[in-house]
Amino acid sequence: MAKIVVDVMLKPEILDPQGNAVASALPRLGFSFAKSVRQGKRFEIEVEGEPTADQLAQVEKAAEVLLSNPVIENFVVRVEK
Amino acid sequence: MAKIVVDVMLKPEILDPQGNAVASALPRLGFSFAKSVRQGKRFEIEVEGEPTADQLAQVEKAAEVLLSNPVIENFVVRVEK
Amino acid sequence: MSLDTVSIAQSTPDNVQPFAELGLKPDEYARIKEILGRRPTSSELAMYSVMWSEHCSYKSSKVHLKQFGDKAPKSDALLVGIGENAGVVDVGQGYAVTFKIESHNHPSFIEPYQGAATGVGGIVRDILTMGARPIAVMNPLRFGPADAADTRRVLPGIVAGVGGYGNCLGLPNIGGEVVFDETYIGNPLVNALCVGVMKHGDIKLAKAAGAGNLVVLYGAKTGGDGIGGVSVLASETFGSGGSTKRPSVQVGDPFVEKVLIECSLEIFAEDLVVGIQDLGGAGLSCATSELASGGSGGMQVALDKVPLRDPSLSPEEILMSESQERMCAIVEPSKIGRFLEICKKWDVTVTVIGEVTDGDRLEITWNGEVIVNVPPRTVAHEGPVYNRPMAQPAYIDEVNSQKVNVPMPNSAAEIKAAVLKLAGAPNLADKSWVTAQYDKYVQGNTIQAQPDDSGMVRLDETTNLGVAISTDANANWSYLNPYQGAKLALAEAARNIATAGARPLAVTNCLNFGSPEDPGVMWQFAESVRGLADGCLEMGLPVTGGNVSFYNQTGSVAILPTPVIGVLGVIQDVRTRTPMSFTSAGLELYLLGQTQEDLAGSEWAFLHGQRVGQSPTADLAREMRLIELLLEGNAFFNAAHDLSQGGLSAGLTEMVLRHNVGAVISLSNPAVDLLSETPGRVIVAIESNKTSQLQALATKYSIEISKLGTTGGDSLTINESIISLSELREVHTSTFPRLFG
Amino acid sequence: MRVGVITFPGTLDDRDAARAVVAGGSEAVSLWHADADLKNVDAVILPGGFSYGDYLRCGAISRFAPVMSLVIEAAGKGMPVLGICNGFQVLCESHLLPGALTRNSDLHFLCRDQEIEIVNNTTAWTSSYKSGEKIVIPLKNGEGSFQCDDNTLAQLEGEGRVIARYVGQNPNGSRNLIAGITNARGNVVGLMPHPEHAINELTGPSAQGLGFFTSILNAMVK
Ligand SMILES: Nc1ncnc2c1ncn2[C@@H]1O[C@H](COP(=O)(O)OP(=O)(O)O)[C@@H](O)[C@H]1O
Ligand SMILES: [Mg+2]
Repeated sequence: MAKIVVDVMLKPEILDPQGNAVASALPRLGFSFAKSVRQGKRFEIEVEGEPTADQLAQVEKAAEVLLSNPVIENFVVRVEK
Repeated sequence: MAKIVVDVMLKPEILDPQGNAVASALPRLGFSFAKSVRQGKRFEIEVEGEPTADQLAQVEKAAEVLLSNPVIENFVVRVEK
Repeated sequence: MSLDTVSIAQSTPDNVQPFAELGLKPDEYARIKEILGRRPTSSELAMYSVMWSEHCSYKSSKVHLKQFGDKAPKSDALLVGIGENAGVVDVGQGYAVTFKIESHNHPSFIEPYQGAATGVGGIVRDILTMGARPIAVMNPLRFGPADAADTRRVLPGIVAGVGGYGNCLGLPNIGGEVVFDETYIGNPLVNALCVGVMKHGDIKLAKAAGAGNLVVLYGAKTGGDGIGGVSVLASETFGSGGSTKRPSVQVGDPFVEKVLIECSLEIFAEDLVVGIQDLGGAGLSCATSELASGGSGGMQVALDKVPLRDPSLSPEEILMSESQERMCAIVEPSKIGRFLEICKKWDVTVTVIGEVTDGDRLEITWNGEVIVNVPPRTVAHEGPVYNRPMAQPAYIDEVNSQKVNVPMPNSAAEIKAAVLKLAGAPNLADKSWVTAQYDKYVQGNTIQAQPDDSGMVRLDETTNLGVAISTDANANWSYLNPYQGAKLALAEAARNIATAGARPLAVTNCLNFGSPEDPGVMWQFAESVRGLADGCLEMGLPVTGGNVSFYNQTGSVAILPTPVIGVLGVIQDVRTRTPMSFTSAGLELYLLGQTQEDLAGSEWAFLHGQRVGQSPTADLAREMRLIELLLEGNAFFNAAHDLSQGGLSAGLTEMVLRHNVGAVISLSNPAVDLLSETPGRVIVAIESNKTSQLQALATKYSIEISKLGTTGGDSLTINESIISLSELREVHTSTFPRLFG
Repeated sequence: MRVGVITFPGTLDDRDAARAVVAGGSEAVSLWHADADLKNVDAVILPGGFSYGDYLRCGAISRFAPVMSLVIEAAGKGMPVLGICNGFQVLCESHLLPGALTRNSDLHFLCRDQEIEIVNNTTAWTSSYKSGEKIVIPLKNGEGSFQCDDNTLAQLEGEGRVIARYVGQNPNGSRNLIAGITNARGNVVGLMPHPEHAINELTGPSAQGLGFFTSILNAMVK
């Protein structure tokens, strides 16, 4: 079944203490791959049936007013199979 | 530039108070689309150049030991453009 | 953008500069040119503009705040007075205590969680900077009406932000206020107080002394946070954006601050710094200019050495950045090795960015080119000073001439309804919804916290020496009479400490007002300062520091004048404190002080939409006698509770609910007795065989006393009105959960 | 009797835990997260706080501290280990204890005096209590909701490894009102509320938390 996913990330210019904490923990554990880590939120929204254009528009709106804080965060809405 | 993304979600059987809070706030704001909402974490990892197979394997490992807690969470690693 | 250097500034005197956009007035800009003998470079302009903003320079308030020094009472306790990051007082046994209150109002309106969080972070660094270990925080908060949409937006975030930051630092939150009024819509007040303790010898100052000593920046890396935040956020123009890529909000990292605290305390313990300054508003501009100005004046800084989170920042932006969790220390070269080692232990980023010179100029370079060359004093301490016009606003005579006209309860049913109405009113209802989000136990020294009259912490586990702090404001009274309002708030804060048995010692204050460019607001401000300065002189309490927050207004409507007064007191043995309520039946309840018909500015009048009449007049000599009575009575009082907002009705409600022990009260004039808010009153509970002792004290200090009733039972009974504790509790505790979930 | 108290960056209740250890009659020995030495202690406490800011997940980063490998090894040999609040979270992340501690069900940090019932008094840390004894100690956390799968829960209950339960309304959504659990051997205990903040009535709601710190003496005498 399809679900609508909203990814919410701090804007790039905003300090991300959590991402930083992860980024500095990785090398201590021997992982060297990361140049930087940002941590955000992922919302998985289950809808009845296949997501419709109208639902997606509603989700966009909800992402803007509820799921994200536009002062410090950006979001992306998409459908995931 | 490509980045590696790790999505971490609570296992379906684990209580998700944050997702529930969102799910019950939505109808109060007039949004009726959601059957259910789950809230998880999204990590965006920036690597030097294009992600290699070896890096991805390392990220899998890091996701398993650090980024997620296998007792309560599942994760997915992927490359995003 | 090309680099604007001092030599370019010299050769291009006529370049047009955006001083107005940066908040500088033409004459201020002209003065900068006069000081420098040329146009400022863009970096210098950035520094002057931010340091000469209202927030940093106190240009509108300075002429008034001077009174705190001019009228200062003689105090042997004062070790460091106004002018440093925070004042320091001697509390005995070799201990010194530092405390200060600050505002973070506008940032909390824009981003409630981060605004409140970084407000806590900032005041904690001020305390740390004095060389002290922070030991507790308090947060007086004010919001629009409890059911307003704006309040529902900002309150949960602000409370979570205060808790999120303070809890993570391990600082017990021991008190504060939550008050609602229409005028705070769009202007929530987030005031944050921190208290810290050290030994006398450990006091640190913001001074860059000793040529050749190193300027060391340590803590978080510098990002674009709050660039222009100080001048933009804290001025009338907030809301109009600057560069879109630069965040106007600062984000806090409490973990980094916690580590910074422990790291700094270890550095202090080994005596590795000559001077130290936190980076708060105006960031490096402020820290470098204040340190240099506090010393002999000479300092050289290589700005390109500053570790950046965002490599795209320009030198001007680096100078103005308000990234949190940073400190700047002056370190002798022989001690830098150990300094770096301690930072390494705590995994704290540390960089030597410059050195103290024997000149008298602050010189900042960028990759070798000089971009700032200024006399630091002109930036930090000799900013513009305004004697702004002020005039008593027209509303004063109008409201003062009216009389409060509200329904007064008569029958038993009406009395019960009035008590319940007050018990559930948002301003008086149980605040556990808020305070349960704050850790009050951490550090294991908390003796009193919410909902006690004051917060109290133990300083020494062996001697049981402790301090108590209370913050108070009564904006209704300040609105009716700002001079009296400030005095009354001072008296209330002092009384709140004395009820527990602590002797008031020193004062801090946070003056929250509307626009200083409005002569009426300026008058409210001036009257408040005058009242506080006079009050402190009368009570013998020095003002050790504080903060001014202007421009708290929406359009032409200013917030109520809200001077929040914090009083700190000392208690020799915390084990002897008097609790705010009783735990057993059969005690006698007495009212200290006489009740007049003081309904002006009362909660009862407020609940009926009235803010008219004359505020009470503070009688501070009497307040001081009452304080002495309380301190002496501490030896035999079972409980003592200050009466303030909501009068006797609220005071009794809080006492009976505290330990679920009821009381039977008889009042001759119940309506006025319950609802009036006459200042200088306290309820005490004593064993019945202590009556003559109380009588003797009352005579000695000439304070009127009257018997209210007896403790016991499972209801609050007032004459014929019987209010079961369960009903009272339900009303008192359900308001916040109902409003905020 | 030497009881180690570990400090991670961001630990807050280490001095409180040390004070409680002393009040309980033992010597408190401070251990630093980066230490590669347990300094000959007889037992270890992982105190409360926000180690590494509680970023990512509470306890997730601390679990990798050098000192933790020593703790894991010693616990395997039967050394008594008590994790309080954040320490409990670290023990779960380290898999010394099953389950996980997640966001409080009402999503708020909660600090209040909490009644709990000691339901297993046979562990190294609870033997001073009577079984069924009810005590009031502070609870203060944002992520104190104990969660695990049904099998684990059945196993914990079946083996009597729940050591304390919340009394009355569930404060955080923990399964079966679980406030604390132990490992199969009974030497490793995780507890969400804070006994170290209840060692006297002056600074805590009671002195009833002291039992955790006196129990450890019995454990050693045995
Ligand atoms: N209302 C006030 N009462 C007394 N002192 C004040 C008041 N407002 C500001 N001050 C003092 O002025 C000085 C500068 O304040 P401020 O710039 O806020 O310091 P900081 O930048 O360290 O927070 C401090 O010593 C502060 O205590
Ligand atoms: Mg300062």
